[in-house]
Amino acid sequence: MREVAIVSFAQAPNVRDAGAKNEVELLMPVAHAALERAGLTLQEIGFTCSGSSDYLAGAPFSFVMAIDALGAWPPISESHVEMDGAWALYEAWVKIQHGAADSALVYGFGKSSSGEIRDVLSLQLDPYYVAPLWPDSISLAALQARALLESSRYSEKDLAEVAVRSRRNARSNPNAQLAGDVDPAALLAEPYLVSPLRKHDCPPISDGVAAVVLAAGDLARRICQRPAWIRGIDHRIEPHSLGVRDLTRSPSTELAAEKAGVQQGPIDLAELHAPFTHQELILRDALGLRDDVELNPSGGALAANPVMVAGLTRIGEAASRISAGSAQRAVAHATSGPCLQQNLVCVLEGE
Amino acid sequence: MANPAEDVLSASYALEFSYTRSVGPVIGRFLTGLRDHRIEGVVGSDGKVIVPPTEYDPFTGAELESFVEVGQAGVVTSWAWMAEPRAHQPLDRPFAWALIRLDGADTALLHAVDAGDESRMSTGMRVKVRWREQTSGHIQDIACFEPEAG
Amino acid sequence: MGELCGVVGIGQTKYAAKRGDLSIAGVVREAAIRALEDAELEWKDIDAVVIGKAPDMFEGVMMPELYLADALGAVGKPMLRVHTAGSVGGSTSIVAASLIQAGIHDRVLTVAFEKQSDSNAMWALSSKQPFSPHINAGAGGYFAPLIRTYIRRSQAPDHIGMLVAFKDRLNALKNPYAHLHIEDISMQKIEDSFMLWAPIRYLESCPSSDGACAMVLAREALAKDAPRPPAWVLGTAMRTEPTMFAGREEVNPQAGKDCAADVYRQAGIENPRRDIDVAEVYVPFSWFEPMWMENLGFAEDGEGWKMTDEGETALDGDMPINPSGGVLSSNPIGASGMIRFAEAALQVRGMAGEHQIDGARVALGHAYGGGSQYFSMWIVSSEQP
Amino acid sequence: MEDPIQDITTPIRLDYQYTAGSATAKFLRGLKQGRLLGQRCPKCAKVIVPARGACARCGVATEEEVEVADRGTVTTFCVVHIPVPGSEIKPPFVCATIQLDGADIGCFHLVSEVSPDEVRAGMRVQAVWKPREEWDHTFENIRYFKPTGEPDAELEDTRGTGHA
Repeated sequence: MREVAIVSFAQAPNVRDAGAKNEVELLMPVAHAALERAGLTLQEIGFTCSGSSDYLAGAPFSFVMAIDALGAWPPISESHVEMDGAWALYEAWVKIQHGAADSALVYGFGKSSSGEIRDVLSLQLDPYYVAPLWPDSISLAALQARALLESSRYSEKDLAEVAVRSRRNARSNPNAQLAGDVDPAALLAEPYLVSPLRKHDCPPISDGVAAVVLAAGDLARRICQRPAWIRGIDHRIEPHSLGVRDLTRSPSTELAAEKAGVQQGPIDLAELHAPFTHQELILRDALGLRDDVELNPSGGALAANPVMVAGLTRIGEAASRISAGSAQRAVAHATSGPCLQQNLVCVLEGE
Repeated sequence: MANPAEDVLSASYALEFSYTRSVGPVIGRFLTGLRDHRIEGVVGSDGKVIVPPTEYDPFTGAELESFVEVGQAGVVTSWAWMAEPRAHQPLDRPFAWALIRLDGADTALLHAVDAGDESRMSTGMRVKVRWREQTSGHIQDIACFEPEAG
Repeated sequence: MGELCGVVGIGQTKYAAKRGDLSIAGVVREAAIRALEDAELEWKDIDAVVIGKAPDMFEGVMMPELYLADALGAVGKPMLRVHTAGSVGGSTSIVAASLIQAGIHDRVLTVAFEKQSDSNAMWALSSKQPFSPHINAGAGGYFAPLIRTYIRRSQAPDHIGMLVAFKDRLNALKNPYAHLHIEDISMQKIEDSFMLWAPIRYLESCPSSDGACAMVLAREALAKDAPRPPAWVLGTAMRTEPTMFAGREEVNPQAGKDCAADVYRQAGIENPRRDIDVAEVYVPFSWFEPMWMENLGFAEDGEGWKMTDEGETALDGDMPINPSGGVLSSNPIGASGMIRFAEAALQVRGMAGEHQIDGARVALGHAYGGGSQYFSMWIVSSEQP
Repeated sequence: MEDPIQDITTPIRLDYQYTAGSATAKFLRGLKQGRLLGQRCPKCAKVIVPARGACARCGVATEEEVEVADRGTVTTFCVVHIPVPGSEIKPPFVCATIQLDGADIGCFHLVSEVSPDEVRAGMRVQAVWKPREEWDHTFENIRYFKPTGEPDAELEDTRGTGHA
């Protein structure tokens, strides 16, 4: 395997509604900032890959215009996944492993504010048996949460404490939407949104963009003082039907973690893409994270959840902390699909 | 449609289409059953009965074609209380989304339970099908489920 | 550079306006099973799945790979979903190949599909986004002016487009999977067909199809041991340029030229016309054949139409283009690019049946999309490098 | 016993609030006042109409506003013989790429008041606006373009090679 590292990360402040800015206008400063921090121009980059969703934008081919933000002239070697940007990063990593590129620009973008995201995500479900009933994303998460609560592993208080920590951590994240000091007892006094989930258990609706630059070996060392090396990256998927899965566990995360080598060394921090409080608990168990691991120092997806971006942001946030020297070995995670159907795990290390 | 307060031009629009989906033999058999007030599952690679029937085994990918009829009542394995139903959802008054393992099935089906009040819901409770008055071979032929006891 | 990748299994559905006998999963499954059968493999032999399709709005399912995981035996495996507009079938094949070439997996299943009949292919027309600054006259309204520019510049005679359509429709009669089998096809019939976007006639346009194409790719050692001859991947390339900018050359786009140059370099091709035996090229409207002949370097600028006119692109010509009948004969949009790649592989494997080009050793698969701005290509060979 | 089920119908409706990008909004506001606004790229100096907020070639933001003429040159076109769903325009009609005077990029619009047979690349055309009271945030404020009667403009690209 080639040594590949994240050498730069940039993101836009996550906001409830980016208003007048369209995807191109949101992406342009972020993509250019990521390139600038890496000291590379687009033409020096070997491969570009992005993640986004047409249904989020409400229009087909929504990723095509995003190219306008880059300056793709002369033409560039480029690809796109209809998935979170974390999987775009995976495709770019593969390209570098192949030797077809030594560096890559990866970005994800999404304006969740354009549509009713709870309903939009219903279209991810089985089109014959489930989607015609329009169960929304929060209801499905609530089914999962109840299954977890009734397994006796966790209580509603444990869920609230995840939210409290997320918001506390987010105070130092200028790009977060939800930050502050909240009291778990006060949160638990709030009514249910979709029982057993309360508002604090659910992610905010966010518009956002994130970009990272990957580089191989010596190039990474030359352009970055402390590259965040990708020591392992893997992703796995589970069956689609919720009724055949054990929703209290995340076997795909367990498998991806094993393949990515999470347990081959001590983990300092984890950035987990858990849009719901109970999902962070499921993921923590699946990854086998010990209590001393710093969890979601950015605040995670509970502090800002730009759909199609939030997974890539987790990887970028973890890498930034390694590059800053505040962590040596980190795990970053991204999820896709209803109730954690598909999961990606990435292990990052400093030199 | 313009918002004069900011430099924003925004307008609402609907992405709207009625899709016509051919369903193939397995889904077709299940839906045909619903039309005739019958619920069928399919036997998976490990012998477990999957309801609603998947065309392919969720874990091995094998083609499945051995059907069995299952009961029209079963047990709630998890649920969520929808205090404020959204557009298109099966009921327009507060209801529960539930995963329901029908008698004779080994997996759960997702549908709505018309329980009236959250206090009547619990995991492990028994529910039964309420058929739509006119059935046509659609998952919505099951109008919803209702608590079995009263 | 990297592991060698071989195509060891290919499967296609019968393409049709509506596959009313199958669900969406049933469509992808039919192609995938045939690819596995060709490779004499089972689901458990596959390490990862890469799937591609065009916009989700065709089927009204967001990220359908989530629902298709079970049907493609992907549970417990990595699954990637690619979407690069019309070139997606090609890009998907390339992503799958790179998983082998990078040494990450031993065997990868790749599938591309479209089930356009679910929406009667009408999705784009049913809702119009507000504030679109341009006047929209459909896909043909975008591409027909480019064709007119080509004709004006090259001074190609009017019948070239019809000649391409005639040739591809004749070829399709030899391909059992092709959607359109027009038994009584003739130049006259094409000329008499309804004018859609002048100069594009109805029979010079692609249909809208349901269908899927699948391939099993394997690393060198496994491909060598495959039950049937593999197609070795000698090179892969993708290029993108923006849709609109001042001075953009849209008829003969730079991205296409750069993509071809890159893939030729990897495959050691110095003279494409001489070194490539057969090509499957993405031609959704007949006139794109001569346009791509120039873009791909098979002909000098302005001379592509002469290849068509002189019969060189026919089955028995010296540079056969689209022996399968091409996109003009089958067009499940998301799969159309992969079909080009797979048909190129079938040719060098000697398994193209009635539309086999004798002795084909090196073949090009080509796809493009968007406003002639996304390109993906691969070169496959019967001979292991 | 009726026939087995082969098809189902599933209606899908999603509501979106679409926001025009700020550059598109400026262009559309200009149209509402009967003006055609482009932007000049700070890097390559080309004028892009409709304004898009970016020069796609250079990948830089564009801010400098440039008003261009409502007349220009047809660079290429096609004759549409089938109805466009949702449109009131009756076929056959001419859909053309028109490079407005002062712009360096073409825009798509209709050409009318001329037989489709007579439309040609290089033809000079001018906008025919709807009555002022009907103007809104749309390019359709221009009903179509019609020939000016000026001599044809010479097009740069007749060599058949890319000039980009």
